[in-house]
Parts: sequence; structure tokens; C-alpha cells
Amino acid sequence: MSEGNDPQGKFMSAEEAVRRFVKDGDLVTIGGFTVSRNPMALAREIIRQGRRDLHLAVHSHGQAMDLLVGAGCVRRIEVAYGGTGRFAPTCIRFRRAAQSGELEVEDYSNFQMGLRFLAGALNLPFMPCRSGLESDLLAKWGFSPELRQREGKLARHKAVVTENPFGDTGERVVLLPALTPDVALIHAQYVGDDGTVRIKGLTFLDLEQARAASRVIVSCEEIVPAAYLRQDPDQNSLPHFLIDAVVRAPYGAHPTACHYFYDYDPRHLNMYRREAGEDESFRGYLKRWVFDAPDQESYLAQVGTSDLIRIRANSQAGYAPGLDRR
Amino acid sequence: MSEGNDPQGKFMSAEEAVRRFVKDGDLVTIGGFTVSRNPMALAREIIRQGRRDLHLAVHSHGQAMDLLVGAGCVRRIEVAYGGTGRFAPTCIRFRRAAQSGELEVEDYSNFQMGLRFLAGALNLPFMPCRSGLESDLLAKWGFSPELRQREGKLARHKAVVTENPFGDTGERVVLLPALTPDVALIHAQYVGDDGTVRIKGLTFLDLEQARAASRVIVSCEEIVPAAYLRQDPDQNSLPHFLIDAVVRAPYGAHPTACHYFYDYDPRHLNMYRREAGEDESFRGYLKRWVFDAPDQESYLAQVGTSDLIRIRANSQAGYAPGLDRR
Amino acid sequence: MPPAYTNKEMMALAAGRLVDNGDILFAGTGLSMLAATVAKRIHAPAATVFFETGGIDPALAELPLAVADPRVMSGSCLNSGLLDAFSLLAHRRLRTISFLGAAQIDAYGNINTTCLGDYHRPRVRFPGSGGACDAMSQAFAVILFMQHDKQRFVEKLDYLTSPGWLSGGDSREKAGFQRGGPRAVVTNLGVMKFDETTRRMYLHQLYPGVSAQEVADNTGFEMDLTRASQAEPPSEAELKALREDVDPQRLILGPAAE
Amino acid sequence: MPPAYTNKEMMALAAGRLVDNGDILFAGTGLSMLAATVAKRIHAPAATVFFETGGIDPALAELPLAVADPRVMSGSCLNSGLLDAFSLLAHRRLRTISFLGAAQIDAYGNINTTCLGDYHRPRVRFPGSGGACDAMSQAFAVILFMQHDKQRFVEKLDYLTSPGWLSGGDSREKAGFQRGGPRAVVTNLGVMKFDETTRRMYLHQLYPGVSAQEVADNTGFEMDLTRASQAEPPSEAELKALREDVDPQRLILGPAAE
Repeated sequence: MSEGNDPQGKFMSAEEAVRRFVKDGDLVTIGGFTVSRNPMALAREIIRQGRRDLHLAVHSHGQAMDLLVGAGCVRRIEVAYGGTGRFAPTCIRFRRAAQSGELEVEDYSNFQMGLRFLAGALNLPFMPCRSGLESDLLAKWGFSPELRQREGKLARHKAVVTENPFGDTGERVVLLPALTPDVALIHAQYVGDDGTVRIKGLTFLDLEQARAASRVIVSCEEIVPAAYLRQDPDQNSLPHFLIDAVVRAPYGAHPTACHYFYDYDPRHLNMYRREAGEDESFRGYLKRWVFDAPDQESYLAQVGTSDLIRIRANSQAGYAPGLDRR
Repeated sequence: MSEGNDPQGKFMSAEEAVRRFVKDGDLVTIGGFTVSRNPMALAREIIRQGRRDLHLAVHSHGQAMDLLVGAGCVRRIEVAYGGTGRFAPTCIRFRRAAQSGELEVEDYSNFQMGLRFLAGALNLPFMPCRSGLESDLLAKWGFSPELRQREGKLARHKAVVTENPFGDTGERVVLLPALTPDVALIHAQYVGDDGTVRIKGLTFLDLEQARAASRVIVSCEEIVPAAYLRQDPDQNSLPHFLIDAVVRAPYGAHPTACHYFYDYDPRHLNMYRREAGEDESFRGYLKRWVFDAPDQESYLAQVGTSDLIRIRANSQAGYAPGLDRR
Repeated sequence: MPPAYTNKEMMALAAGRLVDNGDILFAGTGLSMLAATVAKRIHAPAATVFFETGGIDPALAELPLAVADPRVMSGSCLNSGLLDAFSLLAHRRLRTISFLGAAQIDAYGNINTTCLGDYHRPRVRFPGSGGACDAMSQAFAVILFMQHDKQRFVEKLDYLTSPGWLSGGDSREKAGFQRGGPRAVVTNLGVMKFDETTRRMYLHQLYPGVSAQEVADNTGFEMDLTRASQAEPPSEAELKALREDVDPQRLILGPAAE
Repeated sequence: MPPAYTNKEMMALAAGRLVDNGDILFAGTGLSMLAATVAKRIHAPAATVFFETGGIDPALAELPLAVADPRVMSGSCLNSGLLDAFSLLAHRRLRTISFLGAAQIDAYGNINTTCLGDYHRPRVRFPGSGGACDAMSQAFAVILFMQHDKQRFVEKLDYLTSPGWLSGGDSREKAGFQRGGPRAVVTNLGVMKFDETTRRMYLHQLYPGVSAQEVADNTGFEMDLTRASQAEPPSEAELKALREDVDPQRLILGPAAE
């Protein structure tokens, strides 16, 4: 961490943050979206520490989700989309785990997941929704009623169809259960030395996820004086008192993008797609990029300077214009 | 308006915006909160044009609401709070109109109103809520069931208590009907010459109100090139294609505050409290500040330079430090 | 000779003393603004103040006169809006303490900020709930401010705007509330609290120079006076912080003591 | 001699032609990104593109490869998040047109982007709904992209991810949807539309050199082929915009025509 003050002991290493705040069996949610702002440094640390039986709740997720699933940390997932755009239209390890049956999958849509996190953030028990009537998103349950009855963390129903009591027409509405994760993992551009978080670019569902969770771990590119962030509070994203742990992790979203800092890394993502395709080569990927690189510093040394420079964001565009993305 | 391009004909005078987009009987919502960013220039124009039977739906409202009610434009109001802090702990004309029975009042709480606008913004028919069980906010209906049946714009119920279907405990939850106003009136600091809106400081419920409404009128301190606002899209508030009319109105929130531009005007607000206290003096207030000042320019001439300079915001603080607020 | 002070000063300080360092405070206008800011400057510097308008942990270099005052938007941790603020108020893990005023209160701490007389044709109309019903429904705890008289401390409210302990006992929990309820009532005579079992209001502290009988005479319902102790008078340091630092223009404090 | 072009180029342009100037477009990745951006550069400059991630009307100086690509955050009207984006998708007054791809489609335009085989132990797992179910449920209209073959144009979906015209006729309205439904299906053979009454898919346009029989042979359900006309081949101007301006690296277009 920086030399800022740390009255509440929030600033710590990824190792300490994961050790203290992520437990086996936890309901975990991760910020970002497909190829942007995935909390990769935190995900790699969770794999290193061998967390098991995690229950992930995510919307459209890519790299961090796929790595956690591939490494065997995840038993159940509630998800709207597993893919990284052109690099992997369906996430590779997610696909294999779903097909083999080793991963229990419960499907929702993105708006539905957004509303479920929003319900958790506002401490509401459920949310109404107009998406998915007559679809298999409602008809087919990945988690059985029996499992839902047995597991305290699961809502009793995947969704419930009801009638709008405020109109005359008996209009049908879907109700969706709130999500209140045990822990949210977020990667941000800036955190103040009081814990105030500033995210640049799209916020996706990060703000709702953080407010819905019982604990919040934020990794960040830079720790800056709180006074700097407080010069324009309109631009800040989350208040310090919601944050349990702050981890300084430059390039902490690599190989996904972090707006205004770096682009996604097409070479790494293409290499990942190839290596994730077979179990043995995927084990090789994990060894090289996770286990043999015990922290973010050694991971970045493994990535190497030329790739880091190549994806560096242009200050005006916020990404790397002209980057070879084939 | 500025010399910017106006391909969609959005830029117009307050006179034209109110004439075209606010009709007698409309369900109107106004942005801001008590003493900040009330759309006063638009409210004064509505009074000048003699709109009647308006149905206001607001949360904590002060100056614009009280002026519209006092001028006889409003028949019904759904409201959480009518006051302007220390200047009028209960809005003067609102109090009189409620006590005389000429104003039909339906009370909610602020969180409830926020959720109702959010429901409208997300096109959801209702929202659950944990506020107000066993309170008279639920028990006492300002709008009778018969009126609600008769008037198409009103939900059939003020609120409905139901059970959370996702838990085991039969937990009780309040359901609140969505609000979808005919028109939202917003005052912003900046609008781009494409219609993009940037609000500085607290956004209150303005964003939810604008997204819930069928039509949106925005008055603003400055019209700036869209390219300027697009340099940092993180700071923008509403997209151009949601906005029907943009009215350039410097000091358009006076006598309420507009962060980074001017503070509230304590002299004017104290004078208003005195003059609003009696019908005759209130008629004098309306004559001087609304009818005899046919537009914002003549209104500001009436306010005078010394008051405008006195409340000018300091660039660092965003308000007028040391302003005599007694 | 101890320093002279006013009722309002005593009330602001008595309420401020109820704040712990590290509390998350949901403050309204008026006295609650004074209580929160004075506590922060005296004994609870790590307390965080936020407002229903979305102003989170502002610098408060000057005293705001309303929760939408631009003074709650400056030097803040975060400027947001009402829904973000209420998400913090209702947050399962945050122990938010709310300060509220009211026009009427009953023996179980239910309050009225809406009207006197019939709701449809009120004798006196007040501002309404604002965020009061939300704070009383969902905050971790609430501290109330009242002028102490029989018209305000009543057997039955004209309108129940915001739920306190309802009819006492476990009625609040049974109604469906997950937590919260009023913790104390700070008046111009003393501080009341609520019995842990019956949830009925009792006299907890008397201000210097006030008798228990005076409280009884100004309360419209039966109140247990037997548990009362004496409140500490304001210290020089407290008065100095309040008068010189928090409200030097006496915008909320009003006229100074003779 | 007319210019050579690929199937993907024809598909992107055929879909782009369905865009009107002024439309509000909700775009996904891949071909839908191409269709939206090429339309904006050719005949619909006032069309506005936004993404479920919250990127509203970005400059799109480079082609995004995913809806969360930082290229959807630059020069935008507004950078927000998913809930704001879906509020625009579902807005009562905005006529949002959505572009989507799918793995399977049936005769009534219901689509599957979830899996083949049993849901609990799928033979092939796809990414899932993402925002597809939301767009099919709530957008004003949807334009679909498909590879045209019998495995994809099926009598019965393995999983109904996103509701189209359901079982046809007024079944969509009866199910509770307020508006929307698929407007067209753009494939590598032609463009299909849906009958106004039965809501069943029919062949609307054939690409140059494609026969109606070819469509029938590649469709796993009965399709009305009698209303088909011939699509205009890509113009030089369209191909130039697509190749030189929209996707010069052929990131989505893939290999060029021989």
C-alpha cells in the first residue's frame, strides 16, 4: 500500500485479503464484465490458496470466472453469460465443467441478475421483472427445489410468476430473489487512502454488487490521497466504510482491460483459449501464470515489459489504439 | 440557446417548452430537493401560462412545489416531504392548501418515492419495500379507492402488503406502484449541444425521474459543445435521446441553489416565507416575481446584481462560503 | 460558576454524547445536524455522517441548513442520490444511527411528522415523512428530538408516520421489521429511553435543574420516572466546539443564553 | 463485374439496411456490432448505438470485440452501467432495436443461446442469455443473426432462452409481453420475416445466387418460400465502408473474399 494513513487496517496484500475474507463455500460475486476490469489478481490468489466449493453469482463473466471454474474452486454458479467476446464466445473451462456436470449451473439473464444485485443492495427481498416469461430461464431450474430447501444460502425458488396487483388486467410479472453475496471482489482504478473507491469508464454492476455483499475486497491500480478524490466527489463510486480490504495491484485486471490504464491483452487471451482447450495444457497455464507466480509482481514479470507496454492505454482514448487484436 | 447545432429541434425558450410539453391535468414530476436545483424558471413559466389541475409526484420538495401549489396550478400531489429546511420547516402554501382541502395529498416516504420512480425508470410495474409496515402511510389513503378506479393515471392501490415468496418465514413486504409521469422538469448545470445532460453535485432522484417520464424538459445554466461533455462521459447524467426540450436558463434554480454556480438565496427565501404567509401578500409575490417578469432575463433584473453576486458559488467549495444565511 | 447555556445547546450535546466513535450517522436538518457535527468534533472524529440526499461523509466546513444544502456536497467521500443513500441506511452490515425530529410521539416511540387532526382535512399540516419512516423502519437505531410538552407526548398519535416500537413488546419484530427502532428521545428536559422488554418509554436522564415532576407534567402518557439519573451539564469544551466551530452564526442554535 | 464479397459481409450489410436513421440500437458483439456501425456510417448517421454494459452512444473509432470492450467507453454520450442500459432498452417511449445472434431458432423466432441436449448435463454448453432474453422480452424490435442450417433452424429448441413469438398468433401478447418480438432473421442465405398474423417465419429475401430450395434444404421446419424477393448485392460504397472504415483488421469479418 501507499504511505497513506490506514486507521482501520484496510490496506493489505492480496494474500491477506483472500485469507481473511474469502472462505470455502462462500457466495462470491466478481466485478467487471467479460474482457474488462475482472479482478484477476484476486482470482489468482484465490486459486493459489486453494479455495473450494465456492458459489459464484455473476452476470456476463469471462476471464476471472473461467479461471476460477477451471481451477476447481467453484461448485455452483448463477450466471447470465460465460464468454469473452471474440476471444472465447463461450468460456472454455466453463463450457467443459458445465458439460461434464462437475459445475452446477443456474441461468438468468443480465437484467435479471442486475435486478437481483440491486435488490440485495437496497435490502429488498426480491425484484419484479418483465424478462423471461414462458422461457426456460424460468421453467428449468439448475438448482433443484430440494437443494434450495437444504442450502440456507439459496432462495426457495429460482423465480416466481405473479400478477401485478396495481392494474386491472392481471398482467403477469416475474419475481426474482435478491442476491446477498458473502463477498464481492472488485477491481478499480483508484482507491483513496481512506478507502474511497473511484471507478473510471463503465461501472457494469460493480456498485450494486459491492453494496449487496457482506464483505468487499477492492484491488486497484493506484492508491491516492483521499483529499485528491474528495476534490470531485461526483466522480467517486463507493464510500470507504463499505470496503473491508484494499489491495494495491497494478495491472490487477490483466489480461482483461482497465479503462484509462491498459487494454485487454489479445496475445494472452488467444494463448489462454488455446491452452484452456485441453486439461493438460490448462494445468500448464495454471502452473506458469498462477502457482509459479506467487504474487502480482512476479506475474507481471512473467507477462514481460513488451506486452505491458503494448497494451498501455492512450490517455485520450482510454484504450490502446491500433493494438493488433487478431 | 447557444450557436450549437440543433438537428432535432430540442433547444427552445421556456415559453415554448411549457406550451408544447406541459398540459393541463398532466402528471408532473420535478427534480431537485428542498433548497437545491429546483427547476424554478420552468415552474414560473407554468404559472404564467396558467396550467391547471396538475398532478405533482415528488419526494422532498420545497420552493418549486410550493410556488406551483400556491399559484393554484396543482390539484393533486403525491409527496414525501414539503419543506425548505430552516427557511420553512413546512412549505407555507402547501400547508395552507392541505389544511383548506383544496389540495388532495397522498403521502409516501422518500425511499418509497425513490423506489416508485426507479420502477418507472426500469419499466417495472411495482417495487417491494421494507418501509412503513403498520404506519398510516399505508393505512390512510389520500386518494380514495373510488378516485383511483375512476382516474386512469392512478394505481388501483396506494400500496399492498404481501409476503416474500422466497423465504420460509412469511416475511411481510410492502409493494408500491410504479410512477410514470407525463413530464419531468429538471434543472442541470450543463447540457451539450446534442442534448446530453451533466448534473454536478447530488443527483437526488433526478435521473430516475427523467427516465421514468414520458417527456423530459431540462433547463440549464450553460449549453456547451457535446464534444466537451464527451471528453469524460463518466461524468454525464442523461443521454440526449431522452430529452425533449432544452431551455437555457442561467440562475434557473434561483432562489434555490445550483452546485458550483450559486448558493440558495437566504434573503429571497426569508422574504418568500413572509410574503407566502398571507394570501394577499402572496399574490403580490406572484405579481412581482412571476407575472410582471415575463421571462428569466427580467426575473434576474428584478433580483438584481448585488444578490446574484452575493450568492455566487466559490469554485472550490461549490457554494458561497460565509454567506449570511440568517 | 458553571457556564450558562440554552436548552438547544443542552439537547444538541446530550444527543451528540450518544454517538460512538466509528458510528455511521444518518442526519437530518436542524438539531440532528448539530448533534452529528458536534460529536464528530469532540469525541467521535471517526464517525461518518451521511444524508438521505446522497451526500456521503462531506467535509461540513459550514453548517448545512437542509439535507440538500450544497454544503453536504463539498469535500465528500461520494456525491450520489437518494437510492444510494437509502441503500446505506438499510445496509445489513452497517450499523446506521439516525437522528430525527417529530411533532408528536407516543409511549412506544412511534412518531408523527404528517398532521394534526383528520388526515384528509388536517388542522395543522407538517412536512410529512421525508426519510423519517425509512429511518425508523430500517436504520440500526434512531435517536429522536422533541420539544417536551403534553401536546407532543401523547397517548395516541393523530397520524403514525414512522413506526417505532409499535405497541411494545415484540410487536415491532412481529410486524416484519428486521432491526432498528428508537433508542432514545432527547428533549428540552432530559433523555428518555425504552425498556428492553416492554419497549415503553422511561425517563433516563434529567438535565441539571429539571425535576422528574416537570417531565411528568409535560408528558401526555404515564412514564416511569424511577430510573432517572442526572445528566452532566455541558462542559466548556463542548460549548466552545458547538458555538465557535459548529454553528458560529447560531443558525440552528438560535438566541444565546443570557 | 460486380465486386466479390463474403457471406459475413452480405449479412452485416443486409442487417444494416434494416436500420432507420434515428433508430436507437442495442447492439451485441460480432455481426451485430458490424451491422450497427456500418449502418451508422452509410445511411443512418443519426442512429444511436448503445450497449447493455452501459456504454451509450460511443464514438466507436475502433471496432469493439465485446460489449465491455473499452472502445465502448470512449467519446460516449454517457458511461453508466447495466441497469441504466436496461432502463433504456425497456423504456416505454424509446423504440429500441436490438441485434442478437443465436445457436438455435424455431419457426416463431424463439431462440436458444444456452445449450444443446439436457440442460442439467448439456451436450454443448453455450454462453447463456446475457442480455438476449431481456432484449427479446422488452426491446421494441429484434433483428437476429443465424447461420442457416438444419441443426440451427429447428422444429423444437433444446432450451428456450429468449421468447420470440412463442407459439405464434397472439401468444406473445397473452403471455404478458407489452411489445417487441423478432422482426427479421438475417442468415448467410437471405432474410426471413414473420407473418403479421400467424407470426410464423417466412422467406423474405434471397441473396444473389441463392435459391429458395437451398433455404428449404437448410431449414428444419416448414417455411413459406413464396413471398421471397431478391436482395440487392452489396454496393461498392457499402463494401468500402465495411472493409476500410468499420473492420479494417477483419476482426469480425474474417477472411476476405477470393
